[in-house]
Amino acid sequence: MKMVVAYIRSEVFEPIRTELLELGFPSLSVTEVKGSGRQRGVTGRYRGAELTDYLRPKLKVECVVGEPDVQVIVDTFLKHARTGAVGDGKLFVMPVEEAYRVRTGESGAVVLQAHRDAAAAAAG
Amino acid sequence: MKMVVAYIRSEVFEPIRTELLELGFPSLSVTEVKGSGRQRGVTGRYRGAELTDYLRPKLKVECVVGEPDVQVIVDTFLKHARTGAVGDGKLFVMPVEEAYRVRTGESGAVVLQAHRDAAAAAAG
Amino acid sequence: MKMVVAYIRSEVFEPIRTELLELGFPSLSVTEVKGSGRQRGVTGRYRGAELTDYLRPKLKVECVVGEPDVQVIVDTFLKHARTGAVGDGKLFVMPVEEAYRVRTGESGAVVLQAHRDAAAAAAG
Amino acid sequence: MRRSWLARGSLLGIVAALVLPAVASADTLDAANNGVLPDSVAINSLWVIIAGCFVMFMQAGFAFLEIGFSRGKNAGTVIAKILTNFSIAAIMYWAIGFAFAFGNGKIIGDAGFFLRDYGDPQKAFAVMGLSDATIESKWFFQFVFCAVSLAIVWGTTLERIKFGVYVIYAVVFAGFIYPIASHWVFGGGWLQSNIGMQDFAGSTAVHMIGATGAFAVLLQLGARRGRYGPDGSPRAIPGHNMPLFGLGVLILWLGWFGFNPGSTLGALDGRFPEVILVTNLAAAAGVIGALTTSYVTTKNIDIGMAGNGAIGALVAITAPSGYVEAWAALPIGLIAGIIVPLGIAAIDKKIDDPVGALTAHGLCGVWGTIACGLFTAPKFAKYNAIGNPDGGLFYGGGFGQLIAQVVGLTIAFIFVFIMSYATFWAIKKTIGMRVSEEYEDAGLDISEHGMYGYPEQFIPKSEIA
Amino acid sequence: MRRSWLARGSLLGIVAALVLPAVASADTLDAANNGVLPDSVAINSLWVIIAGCFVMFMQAGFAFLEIGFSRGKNAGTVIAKILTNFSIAAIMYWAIGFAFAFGNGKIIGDAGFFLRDYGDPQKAFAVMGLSDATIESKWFFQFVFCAVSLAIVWGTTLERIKFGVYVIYAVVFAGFIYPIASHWVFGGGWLQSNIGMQDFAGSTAVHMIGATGAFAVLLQLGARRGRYGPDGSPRAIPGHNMPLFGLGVLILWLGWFGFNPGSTLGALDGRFPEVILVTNLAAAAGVIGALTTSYVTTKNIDIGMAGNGAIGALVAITAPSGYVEAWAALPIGLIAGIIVPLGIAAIDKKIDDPVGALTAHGLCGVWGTIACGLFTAPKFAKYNAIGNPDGGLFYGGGFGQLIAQVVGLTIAFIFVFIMSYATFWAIKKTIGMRVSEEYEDAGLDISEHGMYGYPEQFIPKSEIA
Amino acid sequence: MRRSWLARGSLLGIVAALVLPAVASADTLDAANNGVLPDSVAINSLWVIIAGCFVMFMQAGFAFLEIGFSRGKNAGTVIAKILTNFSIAAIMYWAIGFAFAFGNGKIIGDAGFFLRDYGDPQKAFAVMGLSDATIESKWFFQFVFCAVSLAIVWGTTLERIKFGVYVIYAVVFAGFIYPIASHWVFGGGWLQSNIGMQDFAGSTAVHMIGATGAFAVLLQLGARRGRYGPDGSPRAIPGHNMPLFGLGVLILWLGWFGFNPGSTLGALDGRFPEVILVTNLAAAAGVIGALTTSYVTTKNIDIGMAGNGAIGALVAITAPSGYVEAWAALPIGLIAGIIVPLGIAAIDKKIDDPVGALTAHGLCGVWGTIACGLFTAPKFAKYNAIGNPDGGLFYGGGFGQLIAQVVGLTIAFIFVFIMSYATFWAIKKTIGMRVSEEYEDAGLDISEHGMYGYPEQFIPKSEIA
Ligand SMILES: Nc1ncnc2c1ncn2[C@@H]1O[C@H](COP(=O)(O)OP(=O)(O)O)[C@@H](O)[C@H]1O
Ligand SMILES: Nc1ncnc2c1ncn2[C@@H]1O[C@H](COP(=O)(O)OP(=O)(O)O)[C@@H](O)[C@H]1O
Ligand SMILES: Nc1ncnc2c1ncn2[C@@H]1O[C@H](COP(=O)(O)OP(=O)(O)O)[C@@H](O)[C@H]1O
Repeated sequence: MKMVVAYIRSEVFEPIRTELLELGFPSLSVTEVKGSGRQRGVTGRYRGAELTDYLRPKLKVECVVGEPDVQVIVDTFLKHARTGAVGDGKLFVMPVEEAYRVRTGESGAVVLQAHRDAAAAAAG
Repeated sequence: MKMVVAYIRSEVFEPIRTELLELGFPSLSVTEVKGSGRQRGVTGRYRGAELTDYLRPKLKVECVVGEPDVQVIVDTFLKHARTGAVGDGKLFVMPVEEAYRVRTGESGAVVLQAHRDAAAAAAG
Repeated sequence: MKMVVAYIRSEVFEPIRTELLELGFPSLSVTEVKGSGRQRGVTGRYRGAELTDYLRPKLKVECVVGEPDVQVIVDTFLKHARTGAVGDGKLFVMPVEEAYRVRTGESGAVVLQAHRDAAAAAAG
Repeated sequence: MRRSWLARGSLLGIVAALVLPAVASADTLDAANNGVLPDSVAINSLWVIIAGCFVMFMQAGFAFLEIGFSRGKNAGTVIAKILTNFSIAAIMYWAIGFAFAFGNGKIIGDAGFFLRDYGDPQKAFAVMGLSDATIESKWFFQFVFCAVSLAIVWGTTLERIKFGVYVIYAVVFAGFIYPIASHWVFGGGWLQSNIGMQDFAGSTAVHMIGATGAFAVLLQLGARRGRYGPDGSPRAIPGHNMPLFGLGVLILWLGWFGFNPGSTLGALDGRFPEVILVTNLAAAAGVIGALTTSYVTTKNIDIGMAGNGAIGALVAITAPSGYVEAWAALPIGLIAGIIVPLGIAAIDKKIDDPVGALTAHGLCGVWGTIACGLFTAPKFAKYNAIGNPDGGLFYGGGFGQLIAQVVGLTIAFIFVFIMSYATFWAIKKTIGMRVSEEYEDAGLDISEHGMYGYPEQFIPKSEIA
Repeated sequence: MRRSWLARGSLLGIVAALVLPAVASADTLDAANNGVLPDSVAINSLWVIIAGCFVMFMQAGFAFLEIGFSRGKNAGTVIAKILTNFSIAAIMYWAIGFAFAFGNGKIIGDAGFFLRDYGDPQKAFAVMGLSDATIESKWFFQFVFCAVSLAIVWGTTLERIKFGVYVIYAVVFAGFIYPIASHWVFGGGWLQSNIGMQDFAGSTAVHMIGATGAFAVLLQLGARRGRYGPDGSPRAIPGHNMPLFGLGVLILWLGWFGFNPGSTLGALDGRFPEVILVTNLAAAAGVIGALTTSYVTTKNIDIGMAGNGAIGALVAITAPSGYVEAWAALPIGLIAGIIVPLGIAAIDKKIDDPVGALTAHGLCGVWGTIACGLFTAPKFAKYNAIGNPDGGLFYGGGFGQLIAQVVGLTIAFIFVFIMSYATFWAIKKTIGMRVSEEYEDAGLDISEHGMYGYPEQFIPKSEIA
Repeated sequence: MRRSWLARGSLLGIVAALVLPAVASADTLDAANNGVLPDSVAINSLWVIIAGCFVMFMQAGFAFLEIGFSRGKNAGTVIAKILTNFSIAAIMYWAIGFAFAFGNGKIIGDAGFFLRDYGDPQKAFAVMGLSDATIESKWFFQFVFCAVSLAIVWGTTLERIKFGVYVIYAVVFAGFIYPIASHWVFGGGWLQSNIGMQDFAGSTAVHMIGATGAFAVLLQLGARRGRYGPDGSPRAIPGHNMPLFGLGVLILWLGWFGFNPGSTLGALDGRFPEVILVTNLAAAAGVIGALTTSYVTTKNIDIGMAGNGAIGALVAITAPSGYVEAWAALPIGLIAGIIVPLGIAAIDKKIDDPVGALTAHGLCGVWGTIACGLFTAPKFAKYNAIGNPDGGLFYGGGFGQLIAQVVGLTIAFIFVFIMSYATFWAIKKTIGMRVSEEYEDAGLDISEHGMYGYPEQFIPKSEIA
C-alpha cells in the first residue's frame, strides 16, 4: 500500500476528484497548506511597512491505494494538475504498512478504496 | 518507529486523546482536513445555483510511536472512533526512520512519547 | 528520498525557511496543526463553565529531500527551533519512494529541490 | 368548499374596507392643508419618530447579540429570522395589534384596526392622549416596542429551532399576546388603571413579556446537543464572535435612548433628557455591577457579562426611568448588574439559554418593575398620574406601589406564559419544534437556508468557484 | 504650456471667488442675530438634517451588503471605495451637482454653485420652497441622496473592477449625470413639471438611475472569473459573510426612515410619520413576498433573498411613499418582494450582478415608479401638487398618471444609460476597467490595496510578526 | 480604623445628600406642570439629545476601529474595555466631572455635582447659557464628549495593556483631567475667556487631550512584541479586519454629525446645518488628501489611510467647524488628510501606535486648532463671541487669533500630559501596566477574559462541545 501525497493548486482539484471517483478511487483527504518552492512570495504593505508572505496556498491531497494502483493515481494527478507555470506542485509516493477501516475494523488493502459501488454511484 | 495516521470524526477525538494520555501516549498532532469516501457530499444553494461540497470535515491525527506500541494505539482509535455509519474514517500505519526531540536534540524511539510523567500527570 | 516532518513553534519558522533557502532547499510545505505533548493545555472560561483546550498550535513543516541532505535539514531545524522550553516539538524522518514534479512530469530525486537557481535567487 | 368561499369572502371584505376612504379620522393632512396644525404636533412627532427609529435599530442589536453568542454554523439564520419576525410583526401590529393594545378598554383595546376609522385619535387612544404627536408616529413607536418584545422571545432558542416556529408564533404574539398583555400594563388596561401598576417604558410590558415567551418555548424545546455532559453538568459552548456581540450591545444601548425617553411620547414637557440621564446611569452601574460580580465569582473579566450587565440594567431601569430621580438609577442598575452573572449561572445549571435572555430580560425585568415600588418619586408619580402619588417605599409611600407592581407583573407573567406555552405546544404537536440532530450538527445555516453564513469557513477553496 | 496656464488661471479664479464673501445670499445667521428666525426653520431643518444623517448611514448599509456578498479576499476594498466615492460626491455635489439638480430650469438648474451667491434660497431652489428648512440642510439631504445613487452603481462591479474607475465615474456621476437626471425627475425639471411624473423620494431618481449606471458598467465589465461554467451555466459564488450582509440590510432599512419621510423636507405638516408607516409596511411585505417566492421556487429560506426582498420593497415604495395610503404599501411591497428572486434568477442566467442590484434597485425601482400610476391617492397628489389630481388608475384617475410614469422613467433610463455607457467606454479605452486575471484571483485587497482585508485568513501565523 | 470610619461616614453623607430632595434647582418639571415651558426648550433639547446620541454611538466607532486594527486574538477585549470605560466615565462625569467642566470659574467649575443643587442652570453653567436646552440634555452631550476623549486615549495601548489600567485612569480622567482641561478650553475657563482661544467642538478639548493621554501612556507602555525588528526597524502587524475597521470609520463619521453641529447646543439659530456641511466637506477632503498622499508615497491605495484620513480631517475641522465658511473646510480637511500618512509613517518609526491615534487625534487636533487662527471668519467669531472679532489671519485679523490658539493648545497639552504621565507612572509602579509576555503572545482575550473573542478560530472543533 502507498500513500500518494500531492501538493497542487486548489483550482485543479475538482477534475482530479471527479476522474478518480470515476476510476473507482473515491477515498482521499485534502488539507489546505502553504508551500514554498520556485514560486515567488507576495509582498504586501501595511502602513508603509512591507510584509512578505513567502508561502503560497496549495492543496495537499493524500490518497492511499494499493501498490498496483499507484501509477493510475499519479497519472491522473499529472494530467489535470499541470498548468505549465511554476507552482504546479509535486507528488510523492510513500509506503504504508497497514490500513484499517474504522467502521468495520477490517484491515488490509481491501479497505483502501471502494471501487465498485463508488464507481457505480459516480456513474448513476 | 511508526506514524499512525488516523482520519476520524472530530467529535470522537476527545475520548481517544484522554485514553491515550492515560495509556502513556500524550504526544500527537491533529489537523483539520476534508475527506472524500463513501460519505455523501452536502449540496447547498446560493441564489438558485447549486453548490456541492463533496468533502466532509474530518480530523487527521498523527501519532508516532515505537513499533511495539502500534497495536494499542490502533485499538484505542478503533474502540472510540466507531459509530458504525459511513464516514467513520480510516487508520494507516506508516514507517518512520528517525525521530528527534527539538528541545534536547535527543533522537531515537526514546523521544516519541513521555510514558511515565505524562501518565502520572493524567492520573494526578 | 526522505520527508522530514517537523512539528515546531510557528514563530521559529522564518529563520528556518531563510536558512534552508540559502542552503538551496527552497521547497517545503507548512500546515497549521494543533499538538499535544508535554506542554499544558489552556483552560478558558465561558459563562462560568470551564473549557480546556489541550492542544497547542504548532506548525507542521514537510520537506522532502534526497537521503544525503537529510542531516543538514535536521540540523537546521534543531538549530533554530530550540527554545529549551517544553513544546519545542519533534522531527521525524519518513521514507519517500518516488517523487514527481507536476509542471514537467519529471520524476526522481532531481525534482525535490531547486538548489542552484533558488540559492541564487536568495542571494540576489 | 363553503368554508373556503367564506374565507375568501371575508378576505375580500377586508381588502374592500381598506380601499374605501377612511372616514371620520381626524386628519393631519386636512389640518396641514388648512395651516392649523400646531407646531407642537411636529415637535412631539419628531421626537417620537426619531426615538422609534432608534428602537427599530435595536433589531440589529438583538441580531448581533445573538449572532455573537451563536456558533459560526448558525450565524446566518439570525438575519433571516430577524427580518421575518420584524416583517410579520409590522403587518400584524398594523392590522390588529395596535388596536388591541392602545384602543380604549380595560381588557382589550377596540379601535384602530388597520390604523383607520378611529375618529379622533386623541380620544380613541386616550391613554396616549397626553401627547399630540400624530397617531402614525405613535403607532410606529409602539410597533417597534412589539418587535423588541418578539425579538427577546427567541434569545433562548438559538441553534436548534425550526424556522417555521418563528413564523407562526410571530403572528400570534404580535397580533394577540403582546397587544393584550401590554394593553393591561401600559395601554390603559386594568393593571395600569385599576391596580395602578407603573411601567414607564416596559420592564414588564416588553422585556418580561418577551422573556416569558422565551421561557415557555425553552421548556418545550430543550437544550442544544452537547450543552450538558452525560452527568448533566453544563458545558461551555462559546459564542463565535465577541466583537459582533459587542456591536449588538452598543446598538441596544443606543436604542434604549429612544426606548425609555421616547416613552414620554413627546418632547414639549422637557422630560426626555432626564429619562436619558437616568437610563444611562443605570446602564453604567449595570456594567460595573456585572463585571465586579463575575470577577469576584469566576476571576474573569467576562466580556459577555459586561454586555449583559448593561442590557440587564437597561431592562431594569425601563419601568422606573420615568418615575425615579437620577440617584436611584445607580442602585437599580447596580443590582441588575449583580443579578446578571448570578442569574445566568443559576439558570445555566438546568436549562440552556444561550444569550442569557431569561436573566437579562426576565429577572432584570422583574427587578425593574419591583424597583418602582421602592424608588418612585412622588413628583413623577403625580406627573405621570399613575400609581401611588406618595411614591415608592423609600419615599415614604408605603408598600402600596410595591404590591401593585408585584401583582401586575405576576398577572402579566401568568397570562403570557399560558398563551405562549399553549401556542408552542400546538406548534410542537403539528409541524414540530426542533430540527433533526443531523441538521443541528451541520448547523441551521446550511440545513435550513441552503448555505453557510460564512461559506469560506466551511467549504474548502477548491470547491468554491 | 498655454493650456496649463489657463487651467491654473481658472483654478485661481475659482479659489478667489470662493474666498470672496458671499453676497446677497439670504443669511440665516443675520436672521438669527436679529432674532427673527422663525421656529419653523429650526423644526424643519432638524428633521431634514436628522433624516439626512440616517441616509448618510446608508453608506455603511451598502458597504456591508456588498462586503457580505463578496468573497473574503475582496472585503476590504469596499471600505476604500465607499469612503472615496462618498468624498468625491460630497465635493462635486457641493461644487456643481446641487446647482444643476435643484436650481431652477426645465433642463438643468442654474444656481447654488459652491452653495453660494444664490440670493433668496426659497426662490433660487423653488422646487424645495415648500419647506423653509435652511438651504444647508436641504443641500445635505440631497447630497446624501446623490451618494446613495452612486453607491448603487457599484453593486454590479464587485471583485474585479479597477479602483480608478470609481474615481473617474464618481466625478462625472455626482457632477453631471445624477444632478441632471434627478433634476428632471424631482428637481423641478421637465419630467416633473411638464410630464407630471411623480417620484416622491426617488424610485427612479435615485435607485433606478443608480441601477442604470450599474447596468452600463456591467455590460462592459463582464462576469467574475468562474461565475459561468464552460457551458455558460451560472455557478454559485457565495458571499463570505451573511451576518455582515444582514447588518447592511438593517442599516439600510433604518436609513429608509430618513430617505422617504425626509423627502417631505420638513416636519411641520405632520406628514412624515405617515410616510414612515407606509415605508415600513412595504418593506415588511417585501420580505414576506421574497421569502415565500424563493421558498416556493427553490425550497430554501434564502437569507440573501430575505434581505434583498426588503431592499427591493423599500426601493419600490420610495416613489409612492408620499402619494399612497397605507394599505397600498402591502401590494407594492409584496410585488417587489416577488420580483426580487425572480428577477435575480433571470438576470443571473446571463450577467453577473453579485449583489442583485439590477433587480433590487432597477426592476423594483421601475415597479415603484409605475405603482404611482396605479395607487396614487388623489388627496396626496393634490397635496404634493404634482401629477394627476384625480390619482392613479385604482382611484379612478385613469391611465394618465401611469403613462406619465412610464414616459418619465424611460427617458431617465435612456439619458443615464447613454451618459454612463459613454463614460465607462472612455474609461475602458484609456485606463482600462478590469484588473488582471492574476489580481482577480488573488483578490483586490492584496493586489490593489497591498494587504488582505482579513490578513490572518490568508497569511500563516508564522509570517506575521 | 478611624480612617475607614471616616470614609464610611463621608460615603453615607454623599448618599444622604443624594436622596434628599434637590433644592432650588430651577425645575423643568414645574414649568412643564404649569404649562410655561417654552417650545424652544424642547426644540433645542431635541437637537442636543439627538446629537448626543450620535456622539454616544461613536463608542461603537472607536471600538470597531480598534478591533479592526487589532489581531484576532485581541479583538474581544476591546468590547469589555469600551463598556467599562463608558460606564466609569458616566458615573464620574455625573458625580463631579460636569461640575468641574461647566460650572463657573476661570480655573475649575464649581456647581452641578451629581447634577443637582445648582440653582438656575442658565446662570450656574453660564458658558452654555446661550441655549435654553435642559441641563440634562447639556449634561448628556458633554458627557459623551468626555467618553470620546477617553476612548481616544486607549488607541495607542492595544494588545498589551492590563485591563486594570483602564479602570483606574478612567476614574481620574473623567473625574479630573478631562473636566479641568476642557473647562479651560471650552467650559468658560481662562484659555477661552482670557486668552480667547477658539475651539468650537473640541479639536483640542476632546481630541488633542485624548491623544495626549495616549502619548503619556505609550511612553511608559512600550511597543508590542515583534513590532520592531532586532535592528529597530518597524515591522507590519496588520489589523485583522478591515471591514470592521471601516464600520468604525463610518460610524465615527456619522457621529461627527452630532459632535460638531451639536456643539451649537441648540437648533433655533439654524446654524447646525452649516456646521454639518463644513464638517462633511472637510472629511471628504481628508479622505482624498490621505489617499493621494499615501498613494504617492507608497504606491498603495491604503484602506487604513483612507479611514484615518477621514478621521484626521474630522478632528481637524472640529475646532473650526463653527468658525469658518464652507470653502475653508477643503484646505483644512485636505491638509489633515496629508498629515495622516506622513505623521503615521514618522511616528511608526519609533513608537508603536497601532491605530494611528497620535496622528489622527493629536497632530490633526493641533492642526485644526491652529486652523482657527487662519480661517476663522469674522462674522462667526462675532456670533460666537469668542476670540478676535476680526477673524483669522486669512481674513485680515492678523496673528492674534493664531497666537491664542497656539498658546491655548500648548497649555492644554502640558497640563494633560503631566497629569496623565503621573497617573500612569503611579499605576505602573503599583499594579503594573503591561501583561506578561506569555499573555501578550496568547492574546488578551484568552488571558485576561478567559475566552477568545473568536473561539472557533483558535480552538479546534474537536474541543468545543
Ligand atoms: N521538496 C518538497 N517538499 C515538500 N513540499 C514541496 C517540495 N517541493 C515542492 N513542494 C510543494 O509544492 C509546491 C509547488 O512547488 P514549486 O517549486 O513552486 O513548483 P514547481 O515544481 O513548478 O517549481 C510548493 O509550494 C510546496 O507546497
Ligand atoms: N484511501 C484513503 N486515502 C486517504 N484518506 C482516506 C482514504 N480512505 C478514507 N479516507 C479518509 O477517511 C474518511 C472516511 O472515509 P469513508 O470512506 O467515508 O468512511 P467508511 O470507511 O465508513 O466508508 C474520508 O473522508 C477520508 O478523509
Ligand atoms: N509522537 C508524536 N507524534 C506526533 N506528534 C508529536 C509527537 N510528539 C510530539 N509531537 C508534536 O510536537 C509538539 C511538541 O511536543 P511536546 O511534547 O510538547 O514538546 P517537548 O518535546 O518539548 O516535550 C506537540 O504539540 C505535537 O504537535
